[in-house]
Amino acid sequence: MDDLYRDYILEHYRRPHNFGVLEQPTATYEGANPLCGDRITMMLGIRDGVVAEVGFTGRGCAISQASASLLTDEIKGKPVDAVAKLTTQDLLDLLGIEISPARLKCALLSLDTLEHALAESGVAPARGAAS
Amino acid sequence: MDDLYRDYILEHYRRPHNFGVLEQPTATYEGANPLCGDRITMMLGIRDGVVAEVGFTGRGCAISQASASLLTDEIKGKPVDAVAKLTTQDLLDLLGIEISPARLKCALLSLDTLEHALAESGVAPARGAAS
Amino acid sequence: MAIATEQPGVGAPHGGTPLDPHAIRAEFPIFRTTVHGRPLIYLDSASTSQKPQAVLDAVNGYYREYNANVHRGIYEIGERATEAYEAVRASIARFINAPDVHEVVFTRNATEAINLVAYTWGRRTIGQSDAIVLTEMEHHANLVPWQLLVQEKDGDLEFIPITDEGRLRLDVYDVLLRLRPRLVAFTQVSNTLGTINPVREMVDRAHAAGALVLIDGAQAVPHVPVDVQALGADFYVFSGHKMLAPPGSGALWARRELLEAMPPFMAGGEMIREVHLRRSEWNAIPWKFEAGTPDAAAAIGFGAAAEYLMALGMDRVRAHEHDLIAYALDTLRAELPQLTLYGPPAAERGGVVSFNVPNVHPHDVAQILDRFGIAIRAGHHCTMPLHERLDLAATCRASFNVYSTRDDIDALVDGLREVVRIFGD
Amino acid sequence: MAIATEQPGVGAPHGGTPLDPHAIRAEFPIFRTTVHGRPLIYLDSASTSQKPQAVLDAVNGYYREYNANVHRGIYEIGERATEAYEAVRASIARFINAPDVHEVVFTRNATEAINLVAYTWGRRTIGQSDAIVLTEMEHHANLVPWQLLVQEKDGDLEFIPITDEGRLRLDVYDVLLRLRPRLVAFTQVSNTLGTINPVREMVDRAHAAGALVLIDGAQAVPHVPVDVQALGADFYVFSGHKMLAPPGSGALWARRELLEAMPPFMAGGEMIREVHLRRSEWNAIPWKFEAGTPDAAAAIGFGAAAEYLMALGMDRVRAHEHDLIAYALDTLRAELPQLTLYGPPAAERGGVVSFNVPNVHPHDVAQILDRFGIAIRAGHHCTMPLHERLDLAATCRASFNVYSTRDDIDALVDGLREVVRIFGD
Ligand SMILES: Cc1ncc(COP(=O)(O)O)c(C=O)c1O
Ligand SMILES: Cc1ncc(COP(=O)(O)O)c(C=O)c1O
Repeated sequence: MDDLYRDYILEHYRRPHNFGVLEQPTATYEGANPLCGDRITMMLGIRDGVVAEVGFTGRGCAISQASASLLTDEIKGKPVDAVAKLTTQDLLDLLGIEISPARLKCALLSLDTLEHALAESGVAPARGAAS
Repeated sequence: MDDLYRDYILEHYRRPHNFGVLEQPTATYEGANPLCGDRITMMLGIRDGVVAEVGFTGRGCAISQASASLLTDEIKGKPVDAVAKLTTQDLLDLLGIEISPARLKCALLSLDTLEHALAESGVAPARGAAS
Repeated sequence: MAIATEQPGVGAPHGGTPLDPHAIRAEFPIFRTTVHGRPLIYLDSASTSQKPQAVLDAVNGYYREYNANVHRGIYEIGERATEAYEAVRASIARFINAPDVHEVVFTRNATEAINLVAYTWGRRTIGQSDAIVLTEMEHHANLVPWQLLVQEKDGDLEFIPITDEGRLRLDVYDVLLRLRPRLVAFTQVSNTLGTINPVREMVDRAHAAGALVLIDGAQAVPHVPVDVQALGADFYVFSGHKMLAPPGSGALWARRELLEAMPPFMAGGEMIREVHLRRSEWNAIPWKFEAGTPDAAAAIGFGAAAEYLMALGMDRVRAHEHDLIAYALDTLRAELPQLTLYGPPAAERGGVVSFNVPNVHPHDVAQILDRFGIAIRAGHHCTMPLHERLDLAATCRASFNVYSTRDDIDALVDGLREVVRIFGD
Repeated sequence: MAIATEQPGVGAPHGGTPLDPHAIRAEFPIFRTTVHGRPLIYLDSASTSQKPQAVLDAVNGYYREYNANVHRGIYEIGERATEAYEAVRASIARFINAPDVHEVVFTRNATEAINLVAYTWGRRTIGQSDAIVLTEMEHHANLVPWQLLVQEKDGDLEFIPITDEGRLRLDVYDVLLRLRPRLVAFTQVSNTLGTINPVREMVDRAHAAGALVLIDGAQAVPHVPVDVQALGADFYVFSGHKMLAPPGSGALWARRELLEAMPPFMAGGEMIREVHLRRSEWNAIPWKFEAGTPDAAAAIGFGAAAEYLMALGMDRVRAHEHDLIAYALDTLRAELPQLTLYGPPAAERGGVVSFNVPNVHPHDVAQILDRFGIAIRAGHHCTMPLHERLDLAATCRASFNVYSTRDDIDALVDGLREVVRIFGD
């Protein structure tokens, strides 16, 4: 019945991809949305300018967790330069559902956390959220 | 045209009775209504339990000044005990006009000041305004 | 933490003829609105309440007929505005049984009222190592102002913990009182658990220990009869917008001696008696605390709301809400046994039911319910420390007011079934 | 003190097609009201303005269709309320040409905005012997909060005196700036004399001396185009209720760096990011300064009022009011030469004309005018020190807004003739 809770979103929520801890991350960042109680820890393994490995852990609503699952799928194996260029719109396109203003923070938590993790790796993200 | 500005009120305003300074007052009190800028100084000469002399000075609106003029007429020669019993209603009856809530303070300034002057003379007024 | 079982000896309140919530609802224009093509089922009254026509009429009457500043104009509409504004003070005094109308200070909301006390009474009274006792269930409004105060003054905060049923641990309270706190501040009714705290008993113990007491009545005034004298409070604060009045209205009640001894909070017009370039004298209470042009429109709506509730009868309001709470707890337990419900039994709670659906974040619950036109609150409800204590990131909360009906609860149950269906098991 | 003569080189403002105040007036429902059987002639707009239908509709639309708390609910009406509330911030930012919408903090009124700055920036910045420069023409709202601050911090207040024409003595201002004050705070437009102060020039001099500047825009925003960037202000405050919006609305604008460095004022819900029992983190600006449930209804009306004025065009509003002021000054001088008029010539003044009738107290003037349905203000207009400076107990003040007409002024002249007749000569 609900556009927001399409099957693939629920699927990513129930069985998130890339969920788990990396053994040797080159960067780790924990992002939180205290108002919602959403938390995501994003771990990157960057080698030769490529996101060779990525993992996340966390808890939160279906939107935030599905977003992290989809986002980590998207960046795995990509050059960090390309990853750093991801925009809010890119993430929303990945989700492919209409997000109301009240849920935007949930949807964007994964991207914000990723950008902080990139910044820790010395890569300046395009959106500048980590600055 | 206006009940409030009956001829006798304007007459008392223009030529107030008992206006002026007593030579040897037994009690003096200056009352003020800072919101309006109304001021009245009330002087009493009490001898043998009687208000033998009374005078006032001040400036302010027609209502406050006419009220002081009428009130001083009323109390002159009266026993202080009777004067101390004067009520808000007595003063409004003296004025004989309808006073709106916004002007009540103007009308009552003379009575408030009188009560403070009485209190200085050791007489407790009935309304207790001076307490 | 699960819902507690009914305590022996605590029964349902009695309030005479029951309210007819359907008739009441017809007086609230918003219920003619549809949301996503469905009628609005509003279950977030603890956040803010809807407004009856009587309140809207009072506000519009002011704007259309006598919009003027209060306490100023020597002209017809100005005097009418002043009279209406001050008449509200009398209504509010009656509503909480304040002994003296001049003890009622208008504020924007409960939050401002608490900050007012913290900035004036608090900054003058609290010194180094002085303790203030709060509870673990306080709304941020009755917590953060005290944090700021003790930070500035190097005082201490202590907290009465809660039991797993959401009751205050009065045994620990007694221990905390041995610290001889200057102030005990707590909510009469929890906005998250619904718990109605034993105010009178707590006030008596505080007074015996030499502390003053501030009661946060934000969630009490809409739901239970309040008598500040019977409660024995020193300060009592609440918001209008949760009790059918416009936002922007609220009140602090405090005993006259306290108000008179307190320095002013904000400064400006109205709160002064005399102003010179380098010194001023203050106006009498309550105006000493009402600097600047007040929100007369909100105040006039506030008075209309208090009159509306008094006409209904707060005993009957309480009985109606008790019925709804009992029905909600019973129905949710019977129809959706997998839910976790929080807080004490119906007889000890105001119009709030908090719960969680296993494995579904409250935001997702709320979002799906919204598609059915059902508005509930999801999150921490401005009680983050309470959620930390319960080890929860967030909860769902359904809350009621005079216009709520059993049909609303049935709709909620249907909506929650859909949540469970979408998210699977 | 008599009215000053027109200064050479200061001309009337130009604003394109003139406003049609009669058409505008038809949009204000209150003008269908009668007072003592006569149509209302409202000449107290500097105290509070009347509200157009567009503002009432915006407020009622909120109550009837999407009354909900803002920033909270994950449901349709809650999201709509939040969107409307934040859209107002954008309207207000445009209205004063703020560079960043998040620099607009909603307050109850100008008074609260000034107190906010005094309590946060002020208490952190002002130390012993630090000076704050004000003027002799300040409203109590821009005087008493600074008195409280310097009393607490043992700082100093200094005052720019006025000339007999009601202009600020900029020569003395230069001398005061040698004290290297931390803050210069003054009104853009005097609520008593109408004087429009040379803000930009004064700001430049203050900045050159190392002081920050707070502008009290309460009497400016309803009457003249305001551009906080062009003025160069650091803090700019104003009230909604004087600019056609509901009471309970107002704003503080300040530069982002200042707001970010300031500690919070009131504490509670909404202004926090995270709350623990003994510490909290603050929300981003502007919400850091908006504790508790805001008055969304008033805010929504505030936005509607700003949009209404921008649609009229503030240049045209200014031109209209300049015409009225010039007409009022000319007519009063010609028809009632015995009056004393105060303040500068029309080109240098906002929508205010203050005067006295010889030997008649302003209260009596106002009371008699009221019988003709004419509302003017009589008293000290919350500028007691200015009245002390002018050696006056009180003045009469007629003030205008977009709905004011020359007919109103003609009615005032007729009414004043009656005053003179009743009181004789
Ligand atoms: C228990 C309690 N206290 C205080 C408040 C604060 O009320 P307001 O936001 O109206 O100031 C609330 C409402 O959110 C509440 O539920
Ligand atoms: C110049 C000036 N400043 C400040 C204020 C205070 O405004 P408010 O009472 O809306 O806070 C006023 C209005 O009375 C004013 O005229």
